Amino acid sequence: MKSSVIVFPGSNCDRDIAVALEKMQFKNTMIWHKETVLPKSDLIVIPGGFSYGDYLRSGAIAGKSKIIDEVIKAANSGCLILGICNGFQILTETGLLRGTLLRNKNLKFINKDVRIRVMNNDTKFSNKYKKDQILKINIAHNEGNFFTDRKHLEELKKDELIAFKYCDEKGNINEESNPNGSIDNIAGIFNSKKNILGMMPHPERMIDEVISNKDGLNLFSSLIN
Amino acid sequence: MKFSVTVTLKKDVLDPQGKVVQNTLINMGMKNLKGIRQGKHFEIDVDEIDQVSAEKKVDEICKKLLVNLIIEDYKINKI
Amino acid sequence: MKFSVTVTLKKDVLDPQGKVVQNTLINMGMKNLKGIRQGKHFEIDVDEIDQVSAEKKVDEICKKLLVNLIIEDYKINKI
Amino acid sequence: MKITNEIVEKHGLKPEEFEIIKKLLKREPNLLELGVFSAMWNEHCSYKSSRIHLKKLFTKGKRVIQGPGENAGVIDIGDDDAIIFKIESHNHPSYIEPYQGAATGVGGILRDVFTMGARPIALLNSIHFGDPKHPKTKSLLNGVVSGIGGYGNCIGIPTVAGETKFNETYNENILVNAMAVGHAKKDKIFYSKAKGINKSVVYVGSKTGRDGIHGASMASAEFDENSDEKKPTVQVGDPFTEKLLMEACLELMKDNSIISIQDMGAAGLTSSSVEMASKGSLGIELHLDKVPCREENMTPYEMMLSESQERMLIILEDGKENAAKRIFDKWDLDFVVIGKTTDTNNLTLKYKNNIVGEIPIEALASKAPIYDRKWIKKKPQKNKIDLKNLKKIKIEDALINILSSPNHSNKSWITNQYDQMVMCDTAQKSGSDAAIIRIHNKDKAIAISVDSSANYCKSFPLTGGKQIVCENWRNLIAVGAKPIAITNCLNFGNPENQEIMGEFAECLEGIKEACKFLNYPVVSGNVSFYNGTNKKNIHPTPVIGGVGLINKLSKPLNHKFKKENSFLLLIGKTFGHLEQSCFLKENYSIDLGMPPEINLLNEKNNGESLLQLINEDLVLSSHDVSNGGLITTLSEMSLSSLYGAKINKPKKLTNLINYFFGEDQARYVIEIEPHNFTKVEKILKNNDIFFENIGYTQEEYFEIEGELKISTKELFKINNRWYNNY
Ligand SMILES: Nc1ncnc2c1ncn2[C@@H]1O[C@H](COP(=O)(O)OP(=O)(O)O)[C@@H](O)[C@H]1O
Ligand SMILES: [Mg+2]
Repeated sequence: MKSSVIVFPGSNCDRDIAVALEKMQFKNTMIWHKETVLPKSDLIVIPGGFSYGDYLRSGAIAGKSKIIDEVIKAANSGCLILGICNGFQILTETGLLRGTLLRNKNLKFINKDVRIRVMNNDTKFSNKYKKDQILKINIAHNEGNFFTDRKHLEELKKDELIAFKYCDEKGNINEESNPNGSIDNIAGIFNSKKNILGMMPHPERMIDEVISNKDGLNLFSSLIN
Repeated sequence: MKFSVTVTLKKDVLDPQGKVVQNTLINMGMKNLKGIRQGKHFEIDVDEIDQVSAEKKVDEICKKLLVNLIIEDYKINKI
Repeated sequence: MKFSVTVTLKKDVLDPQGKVVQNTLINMGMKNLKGIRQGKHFEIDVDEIDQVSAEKKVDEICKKLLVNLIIEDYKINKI
Repeated sequence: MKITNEIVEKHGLKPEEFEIIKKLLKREPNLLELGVFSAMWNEHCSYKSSRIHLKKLFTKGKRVIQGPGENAGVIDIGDDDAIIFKIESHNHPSYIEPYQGAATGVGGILRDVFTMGARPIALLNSIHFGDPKHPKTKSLLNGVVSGIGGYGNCIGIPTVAGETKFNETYNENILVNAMAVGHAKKDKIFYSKAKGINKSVVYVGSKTGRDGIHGASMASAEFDENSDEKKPTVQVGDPFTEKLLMEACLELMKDNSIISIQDMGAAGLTSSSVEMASKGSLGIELHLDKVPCREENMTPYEMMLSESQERMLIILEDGKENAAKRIFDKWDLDFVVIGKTTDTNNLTLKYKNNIVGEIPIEALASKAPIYDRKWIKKKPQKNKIDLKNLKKIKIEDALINILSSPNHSNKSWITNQYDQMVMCDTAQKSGSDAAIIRIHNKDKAIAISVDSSANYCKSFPLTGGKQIVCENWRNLIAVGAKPIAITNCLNFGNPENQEIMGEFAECLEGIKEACKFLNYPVVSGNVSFYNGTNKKNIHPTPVIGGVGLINKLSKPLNHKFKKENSFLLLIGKTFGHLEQSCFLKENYSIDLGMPPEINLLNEKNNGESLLQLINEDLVLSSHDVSNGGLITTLSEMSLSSLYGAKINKPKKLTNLINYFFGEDQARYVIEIEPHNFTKVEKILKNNDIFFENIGYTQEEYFEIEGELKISTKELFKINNRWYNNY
């Protein structure tokens, strides 16, 4: 499987995601944002970080870059796209995913390990997880407060497009386990064709027991399947 | 020619910043505060002589980059 | 009574956001753009009937919380 | 323009110093030249009050590749790996504008590290605030923490450890010290010394604005009521540009284009160009028309003194300009050849084809004034505290008061605002004795910690100086690392005051003795004087940042209890020293007496023996005993894990308060498997180490035989209460 990681000025989880992909035997290429062609890939990852300093709106400026036109083309032809953290924000800015990510409800940057529940394991991104499995994953963001309109929310629920929800250690989805104010505790969503996943938590940070745990590994092994 | 642009969140979009600012002010003892919402403000200087075409340019800038039309409204004023 | 407050960076203070936005617009092919600076905008609704005292209240809010007087200037307008 | 006395004074120069300037130049300087002198001769850049004392520090060692004198210190951690690190203060700017002050402090120290060829891998900070009840404290704390986070998070370097303290001595003068640690290949380290004549001097990074003009002299003056007027000099940090600058520099460093490279920190273009020339015994000529400027009509004076952030100066090998420029173009950064090296030994400033300033480099550097300021020795304090004269307090209440005090509260309110995980090599985050950062793609790791003890240093600087080095050393040992070297940031009051100068001299003496005995050299550092307001000086607050090595990281060691029914051992002797303790401070607001004595021999033996136990895999968890004494240490091990402990009363009956709250040094608590006890005992006995078997771990409850019993969950809540309510 071939993967491409798009690197914007200010991306800073690009190396981390590359390490994770290579660990799972992806043939990975880093793509600088000024490039105008994408190598043929099975998976395109938009990594976390602060593209363009998060200035204006997080993800907004990266969303206007040339390479994004190529990403949109690839997405439309069915290529798998994964946006993590700032990558998720970029995907919403480009319109590949609907909804938006507002400031965290406490207006502070939040970095900690949270629990998320796998809501749908019948996708290319999550088939190695069990449904309702609880993962402990690190979040690190200023703007992770997912918001969307009623209609879209209904659609997300009806079509099982919610990938992960924030929960507590026992899997309960409630206000206390919602770190940033996201509507319905949503931590990650799919597009309607389920070839695009945007998520705020960082699975690439959870692939090594010495550093954290291995709860993120199955996302990548689902993809290589 | 200089313009100001204010960008505000649409009415039905949650405004976490405004909310926190409002709570803080109330905690600080500010009474009679009914509401506060936060937005962005830009000052744009374009090199044009014709106001109409200048304003068109600013509008384009807003649509193309400054504003996320899904969640935000904007207003342009000449200054 | 509603007021708008615009908060802008003082003249010689670096505006990293404005700088990046400006470069982006230029790269996107926007010509004739001479400059762009970013600030904040607030809409404040206070429960007062007297405009003078309402404005005083808003000014207090600005000084106490909304504005960093060391690097920012602000302007209040009735709307 | 005639230089009047008033102008000289405004530049922070004394009349005598102005006379020396005239002698060195053999004429009157013009305003630009005066500005350049003031930037180079102020305390911050010239170290005029501290230099003779700094010279005495212990700075050599087998692993030291570069000691003090460069942008940062460099140590050898085996194979082809080097670690580059330094700590720096940004106190005054952070008091004026906490967010930007703290942010640019982080930005500045990062440049010091990547300028030497290192990729930064960790950030730390030591921040000191006034009384939590002081009206300014809360917003200063908020601003500083979000500024540190804002910069580090954006640039993508994990902020992994630090310390946060409150004391009214910092009410009008907070301390913000930032430390950066980077990793480089041993044969790819870059220095600031210029070499060769007629080489291109290149300016890269952000444009120059009017920010921070006179920042360095501001950092070298006391605050007074008029400090507000100095406000417009505040610099705004741009972490995004710094990220680009860092990547561009690291990319350029891959080949052999760079002769010398230097960040523009305090005193900007002036100090960077003078430093490069001075180290290389060369001259340097700058064409100021070419300096990329952000504002219109900037004068040569403003360009030379601006402290705009995110800029660097590079001297390139011949013919490398174009290739280098392509790299900076890629990252959308300015790249301009603004001058060249010369054989004149002068700093020559040209503007619009005229020479607008010309000063011999040595007048700015080696001939800058050095002062042997008068200082007086601190007299030992005789106060002994007699517990009988104090209102009786239950052990449980005293413990709760400590654990819920601002200084001892759980700091996750702060650390959750820092990205601690980015780069995916953080094996131990903050909250433990030291952070552990794995070297990317390798088995080895470094441990890092910053420490200070201002109350000990205040009461007896010589002991305080020793103590901070020892405490820092202990923190690294406690996570299983071999301490290698330190950096230090010396935050003091007004050096023109003999008592303050005495605090400085004696703290430094203490630091030196401890470093020497522990073979723990200083490789970099920073001095910040004039911390105080209107003659009220802060407590002497030297901060030590230490780096240790873990050769093979299998499982990071920390202070959390791991299971029930393990044995708990206390290594080191307990005498029950209560003067200057947390117990007296938090329960009775008493801060009298001497700090606990330091016995360097015990310190070394206890630490090295513990390291031996850890290396033989005999330790489940470990924690050093510091502020708050044994009981605080034990309760921290408990509340951070799911396990409690049952602690025996001491066999040799001493007063329980002295036993549990005394702050005697060189002690650690370790958790071991019962079946390993004989092995552990043998090693400790062989090494002549005093230790006590003090109890065992158990489920849920933290308990002292017949004295107290609290659930670990309750302790956790108590420990988290303060920040959540602040
Ligand atoms: N307390 C100290 N201990 C050891 N070295 C110090 C100390 N203070 C300053 N130095 C050294 O003096 C040199 C100049 O420091 P500084 O002016 O802070 O550097 P920079 O200009 O890179 O910020 C550096 O090499 C620094 O490591
Ligand atoms: Mg430096």
